Amino acid sequence: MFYREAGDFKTSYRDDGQTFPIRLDRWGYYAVLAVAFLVVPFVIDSYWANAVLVPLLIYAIAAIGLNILTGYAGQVSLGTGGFMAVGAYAVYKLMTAFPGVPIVIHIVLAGAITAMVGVLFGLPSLRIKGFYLAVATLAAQFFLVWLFNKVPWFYNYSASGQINAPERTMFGWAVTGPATTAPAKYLTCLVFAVVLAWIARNLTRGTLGRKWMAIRDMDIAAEIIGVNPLTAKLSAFAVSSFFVGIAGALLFSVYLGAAEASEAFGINKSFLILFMIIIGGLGSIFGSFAGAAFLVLLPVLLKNLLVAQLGWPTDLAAHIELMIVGALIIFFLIVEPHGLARLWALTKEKLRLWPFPH
Amino acid sequence: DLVVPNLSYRTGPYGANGTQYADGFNDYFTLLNERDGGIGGEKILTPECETAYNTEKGVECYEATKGDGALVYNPLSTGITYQLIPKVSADKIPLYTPGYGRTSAKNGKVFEWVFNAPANYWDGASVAIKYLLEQNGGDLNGKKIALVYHNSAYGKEPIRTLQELSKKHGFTLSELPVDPPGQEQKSQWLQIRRDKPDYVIMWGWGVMNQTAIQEAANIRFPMENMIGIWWSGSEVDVLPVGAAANGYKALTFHGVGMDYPVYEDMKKFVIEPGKASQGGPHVGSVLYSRGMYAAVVIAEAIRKAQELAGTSAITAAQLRDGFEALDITPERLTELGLPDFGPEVKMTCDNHGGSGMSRMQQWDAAAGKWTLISDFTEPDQEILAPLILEDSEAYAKEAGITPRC
Amino acid sequence: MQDGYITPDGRQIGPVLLDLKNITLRFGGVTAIKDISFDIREGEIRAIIGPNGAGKSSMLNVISGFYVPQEGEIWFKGYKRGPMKPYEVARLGMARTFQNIALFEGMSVLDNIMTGRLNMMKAPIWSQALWWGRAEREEVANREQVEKIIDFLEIQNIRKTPVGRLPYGLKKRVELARALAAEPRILLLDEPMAGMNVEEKEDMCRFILDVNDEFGTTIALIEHDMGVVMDLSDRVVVMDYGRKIGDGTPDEVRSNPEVIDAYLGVAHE
Amino acid sequence: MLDTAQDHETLLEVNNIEVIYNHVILVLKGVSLSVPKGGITALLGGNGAGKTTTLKAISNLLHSERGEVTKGSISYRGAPIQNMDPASLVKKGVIQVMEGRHCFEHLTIEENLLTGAYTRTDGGAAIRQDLEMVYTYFPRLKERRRSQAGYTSGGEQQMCAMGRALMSRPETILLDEPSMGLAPQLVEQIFEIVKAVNEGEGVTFLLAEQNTNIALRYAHYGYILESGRVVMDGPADALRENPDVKEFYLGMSDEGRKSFRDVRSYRRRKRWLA
Amino acid sequence: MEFLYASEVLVNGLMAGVMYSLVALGFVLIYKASGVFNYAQGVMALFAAMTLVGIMEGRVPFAHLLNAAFGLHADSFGWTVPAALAIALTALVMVGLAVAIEKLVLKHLVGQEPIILFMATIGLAWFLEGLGDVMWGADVKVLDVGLPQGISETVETATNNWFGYGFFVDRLDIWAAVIAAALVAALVGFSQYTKQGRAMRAVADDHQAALSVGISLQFIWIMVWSIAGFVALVAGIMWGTKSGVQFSLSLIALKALPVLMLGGFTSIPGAIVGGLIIGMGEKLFEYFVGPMVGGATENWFAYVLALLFLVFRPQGLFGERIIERV
Ligand SMILES: Nc1ncnc2c1ncn2[C@@H]1O[C@H](COP(=O)(O)OP(=O)(O)OP(=O)(O)O)[C@@H](O)[C@H]1O
Ligand SMILES: Nc1ncnc2c1ncn2[C@@H]1O[C@H](COP(=O)(O)OP(=O)(O)OP(=O)(O)O)[C@@H](O)[C@H]1O
Ligand SMILES: [Mg+2]
Ligand SMILES: [Mg+2]
Repeated sequence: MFYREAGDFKTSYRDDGQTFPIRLDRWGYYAVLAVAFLVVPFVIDSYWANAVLVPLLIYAIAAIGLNILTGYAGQVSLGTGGFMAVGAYAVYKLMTAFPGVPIVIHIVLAGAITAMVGVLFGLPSLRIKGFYLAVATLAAQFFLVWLFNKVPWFYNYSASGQINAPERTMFGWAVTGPATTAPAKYLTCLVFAVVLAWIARNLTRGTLGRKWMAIRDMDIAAEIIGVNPLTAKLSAFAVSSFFVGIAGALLFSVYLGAAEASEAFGINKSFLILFMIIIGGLGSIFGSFAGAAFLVLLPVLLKNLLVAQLGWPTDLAAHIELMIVGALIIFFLIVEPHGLARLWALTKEKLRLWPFPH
Repeated sequence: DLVVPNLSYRTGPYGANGTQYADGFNDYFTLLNERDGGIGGEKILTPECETAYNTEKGVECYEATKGDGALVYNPLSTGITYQLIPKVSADKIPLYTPGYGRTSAKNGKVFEWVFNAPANYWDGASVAIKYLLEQNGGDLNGKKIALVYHNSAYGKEPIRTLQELSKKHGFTLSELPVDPPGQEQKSQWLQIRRDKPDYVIMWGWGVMNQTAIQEAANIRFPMENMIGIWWSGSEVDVLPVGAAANGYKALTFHGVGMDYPVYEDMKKFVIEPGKASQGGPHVGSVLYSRGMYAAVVIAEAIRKAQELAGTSAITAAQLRDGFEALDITPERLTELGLPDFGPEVKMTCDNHGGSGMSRMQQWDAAAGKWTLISDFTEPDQEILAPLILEDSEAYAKEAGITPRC
Repeated sequence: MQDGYITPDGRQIGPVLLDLKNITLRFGGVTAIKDISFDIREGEIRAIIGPNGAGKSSMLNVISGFYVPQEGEIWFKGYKRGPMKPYEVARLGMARTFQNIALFEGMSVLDNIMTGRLNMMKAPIWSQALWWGRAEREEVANREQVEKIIDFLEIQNIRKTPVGRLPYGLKKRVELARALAAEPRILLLDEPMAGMNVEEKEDMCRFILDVNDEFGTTIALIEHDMGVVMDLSDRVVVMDYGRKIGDGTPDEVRSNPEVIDAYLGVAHE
Repeated sequence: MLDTAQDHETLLEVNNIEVIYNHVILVLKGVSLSVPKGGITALLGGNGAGKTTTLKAISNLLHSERGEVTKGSISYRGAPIQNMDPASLVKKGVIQVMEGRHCFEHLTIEENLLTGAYTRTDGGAAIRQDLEMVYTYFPRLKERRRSQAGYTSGGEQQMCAMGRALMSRPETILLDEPSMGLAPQLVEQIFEIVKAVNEGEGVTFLLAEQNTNIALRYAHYGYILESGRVVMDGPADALRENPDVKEFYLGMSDEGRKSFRDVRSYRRRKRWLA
Repeated sequence: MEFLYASEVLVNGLMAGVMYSLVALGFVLIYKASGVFNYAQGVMALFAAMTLVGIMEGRVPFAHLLNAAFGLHADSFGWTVPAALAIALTALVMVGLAVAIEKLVLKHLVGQEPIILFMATIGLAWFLEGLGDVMWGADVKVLDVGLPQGISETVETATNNWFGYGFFVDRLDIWAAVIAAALVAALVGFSQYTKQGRAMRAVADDHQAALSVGISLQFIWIMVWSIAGFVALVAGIMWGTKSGVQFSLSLIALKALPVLMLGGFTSIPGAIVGGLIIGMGEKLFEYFVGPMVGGATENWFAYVLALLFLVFRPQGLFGERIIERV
């Protein structure tokens, strides 16, 4: 009843093209942002920051990145973990080589470096498609991790090959290193997530986004109507890797503080992020957040429920948690193959008709 | 109550190993609670949290449990340890990593909150070489030693030490990495078959161990010339290989089997009343014993801390003092019902790693058990000390730590 | 070749725009097109007809650069076209629709039509990322053009519908809209009226004629409805088994015995 | 030919069905049809009227497009078939030729035809024989029998889809736009085949067709759908004479067929239901 | 001598490749029959092997859960089952699993895009992994169905006589090669020359059209997943014998992927040829180049090798041509 677009007329094409054309949506969005920036930082504790919100935001960034590549441009990638590793190692090298430069610049540069690596590994996509490409991106995954493991220069010759994030500050606050407070971590990631989500939204609703979607939906037709597949695909790889690289850089420097390529950026990470975008919704920025939230929160919730509340043995709980998450994934796919974002959109569509059934 | 969280892993690729360790850890504290009413009158709680050997889950577990007044962490994962080192330093909670984790944490001047007695990886590497020296009348000149290692931070730990030792003793070292999980090791073992090294040292974990032992048996590499680090020397590693694994050797820094008086109490107070972790299927196994050993050291540190602080309800910071003043003598071990179970452990403000002693055990396939075949041996500190100093100082510089003590 | 040409019904038609010379196209053992030559003049409506499997669609694919013929030359606007990628051909001013609708199913009608204008939008990536400056201006300007086409084709009410949900006939219309959005010199239509009833065909004919009249767009048309072909086209090429069996005005073609034999079955009207 | 006046057993009965896609898009708003045994029934109507949806509702193929029948009932030979899976429906003798061909791309033309005979149990020889029959209907297919269907032309695929349905020796065929993309003489031929099969073997047809002209020439009875409702029905001959049908579906004005070039002003579609 | 060593590596690479192929075969079958890229194939192998061990050793399924829930101490029935019977029983369990998967998962996803189905199989993989552990416990299990292991002395003496250097070939690998050859022959016959095989390929192309000609997706899927379950059991037996039955067994799927990609997702012989090429390639690369770059190259090299092939043949060596038309 309250959810209406009637009476919400647009008088210019500019208004019509905005991100949230319906007023109610727009308000909701502003409210969420206000809470995220003005309320959460004051109430957050280190459990919520480290176990929930910071990983959620970082994974959301990675998911947006992968969503650009897979959801918008249709190139299935299983190399996300490897690209995150590039971001992490790039930021580590930059941080230790140029300690004076603000960390934010390092993080953005790490994204740029990852973008270049992404383009390199995107080249086969010009020939190889679909699942063949997905499997081919695994080559990037395994090769990159191997590289960071094998070449001591990347980990500054430390004995075990681990990298550790030294302390760096912004406006007098530590944002990396052990002294970082929960609000500082959270805000750093939040700013990146919001800005990047906004950029992703702009890119995907404009020319570049249409090129990507055209390639995704029917690459041959796209080429015949004038889309250059080379630039479209490679730009998708570049932008996507940029996002993923930043996520990797944040994951290492702000969230974990220490990392090792094969452990933190293994194949499981690639799958996890692919899960996020599919559960959340392919081709949807909102879905990237929803998917990340789902897969970060669900295990934590289940664990708390099964172990803390029901008092089950941890191993049994862990096995059953696997079963439940697996079953839920299947369940969600059956209910709505296009993810949480579509589920949300359909709910809204129904609300709009409400109280009429159709 | 005192809280000692058990960050365990009972699932995932290393679940089979993690389970046994976690059981030993739990059971010893259960024993103390049941028999003695805890330590100094305080019951010990060991809330368990599943990490699946995954660093992010490890962090989640750490955050979830640290609020409950956690006294010390023991995550049984080198990766998680690296993750937690900066965190425990900021939160001022001790981290106890016997036989794993960051080797240079031995330097207490830099790593105030991390303890890794009785032995670390480099100690292990050195003791293994020492053992081989002994076998060869003190001379390894011209011998060929191959290192088969888990291609990860953990597996790479001994390389530097072994390289230094090879310079000192004149053996040649060849390094053969195995990508985890490591079910396919044909290339590595064909290389060994071709190069015919005199000895193979193995730094594996999980399925890699048994595959390596199986492959060694397949190419008829003499088992007694193959030495595993302590993480490559448990029943799960040799049992699947069967009789062919007979004679395989591995390091250990604690005793094995149930021939210790403590098990009488264990049976009486824990196992028979049905209080054993998971019903006690692994009691007495190598990894179980190691979990128990970690619990013994922590319990002793708690006792020491209570003594120093004059209160039974100690804090994490007081426990650090307890660790730094810890001295587990052979007599004390006997008192605990564990005669000769481990080496003497003595930690100080600058030495968080103890003596570094470990010993050799050998698998007897027919009897289905490990037998100890050497005494506790000291590592070659001459080589190790500078390495540890170098690595820890580099870390201090990177992290901006001013050494203490 | 003369410049300018007058059709029998008195319409003035321009010089040769597209000239196909001795095209041969083979797929493994199948020869889809055998040594065919014909031209398309500026501003005319040129129909290509022939039985199923004659090679008509393949011909369009050759023109739009998707298939590369083994032999033959293609001249466009007086220049011989070298080997080109399809998207380069599109940029020369060719747009087309497809026999098996090739819309971007995941996008809305509006976005689909906007893809037709991609080559006119050249804002740099940073401008797009920030949605500021050139990108925004271009977006609005092109949107206005697209809205004109939407009005023209009377599809205002489905503007925001995902094309996957549209019925067949409307999809064809959206495809036409997308092709028109590119403002092509030459428009290639592959069975634009298949699956439509008479009334809808009339609408489509209207659109095609109007495009041709108003913008002077040259049109190449494949269609099986003889009524439409005979009424609309200025000249007709007839293909059969990859060969050209007729070329001329509708009336000439209609009375060509070989064409009647191979295709029409009966003399048409 | 079946005489429409004669009273015939109703084979397929669609009773006031409603179809919703994706739980929100209401497409059919109460469609009822009855298809007599041995007849050819035509389903006419413009783009988006709901012809395809009706046929898919009958053959139970809506499910995979996230559509469902929410009201009404469908019965075949008096027994409800709404919840039957499509495969059992084919075993019962109802087969559909889908809109847009849907050949199996990677199978050759011949393999495509053979999958049509999947449910048959009357032995290889009979199947061979029918294969030859299809090849005589569509000689073009015989030429291309070893090609992968994905690489054949649009019309060839349409023939393949038709042939595939014939191979199953059904009792009832639901044909969705059989003439689409076919050359004129083939269109005639397809309808001749329909007629021959109908008369020779008593196969019942329900066909959705845009080409109203030819459909009404061959059908016995017709339904006209618009926006998800049946707006008119009647014997084919009667429909052909109806002035509205003449104007909107047959493109005839009083002076007979007029040229497409002469339709100078867009005509607004007249709706039976406002 | 150097040449002989290299040949030994090559022979062993081929053998290792056969082991990968066994896993890849399961993928191919399901892909061929439903266009589904079944990520759960590795976990199915693990699950099958666990079940086999569980049955052979007479373990009580769900013992841990039951014990935790009802305070029981049930672990074992106290009997052992002979290998052949246990294998038959496990095959039955895999058929049951196929039925359950069809009923609970696939049926509801008819006509969805491949990536959605792929995702569902990952969900399935997680579920099965959890289920396997809850049912049979997460400990390392020893699997011994009587397959021989260790160096084949026949080959060693023979090669020693011929070349003066005894080759190492594992007897288990020889068995794997024999079994793989038999499987492939049977499966190729089935998919190319039978009606069900043709129906299976039709389903892979177009679910809706297959339904419309009366092919029962349900039947085809249950059939194919059962066969794939059986193939998984075979792979599980071989790999389980080689390195014990435990979690990591499911990760062999990652070794099968490059094989699949190289051979073509839709080709049964491709799975074998792909396996041979990958096995040989990665072992030779590790042997010649590995020592120069620090080793452990096999994982990525397998993928890079497959990638190189794909650049020239985007559908893999034997895969069906990817139809690109407008
Ligand atoms: N990519 C290809 N590979 C192999 N054969 C092809 C290919 N494209 C077309 N053909 C064959 O070439 C011939 C001509 O096909 P085309 O699609 O051009 O026919 P058409 O004239 O458009 O027919 P229709 O009216 O049925 O659409 C057909 O026999 C077809 O099978
Ligand atoms: N999968 C779908 N999801 C949502 N809406 C759909 C879907 N399929 C069809 N529709 C809608 O249902 C209505 C009827 O479509 P249908 O395909 O049945 O029409 P039709 O009469 O067959 O038209 P045509 O002659 O163009 O084939 C259309 O308005 C269409 O938008
Ligand atoms: Mg065509
Ligand atoms: Mg239709």
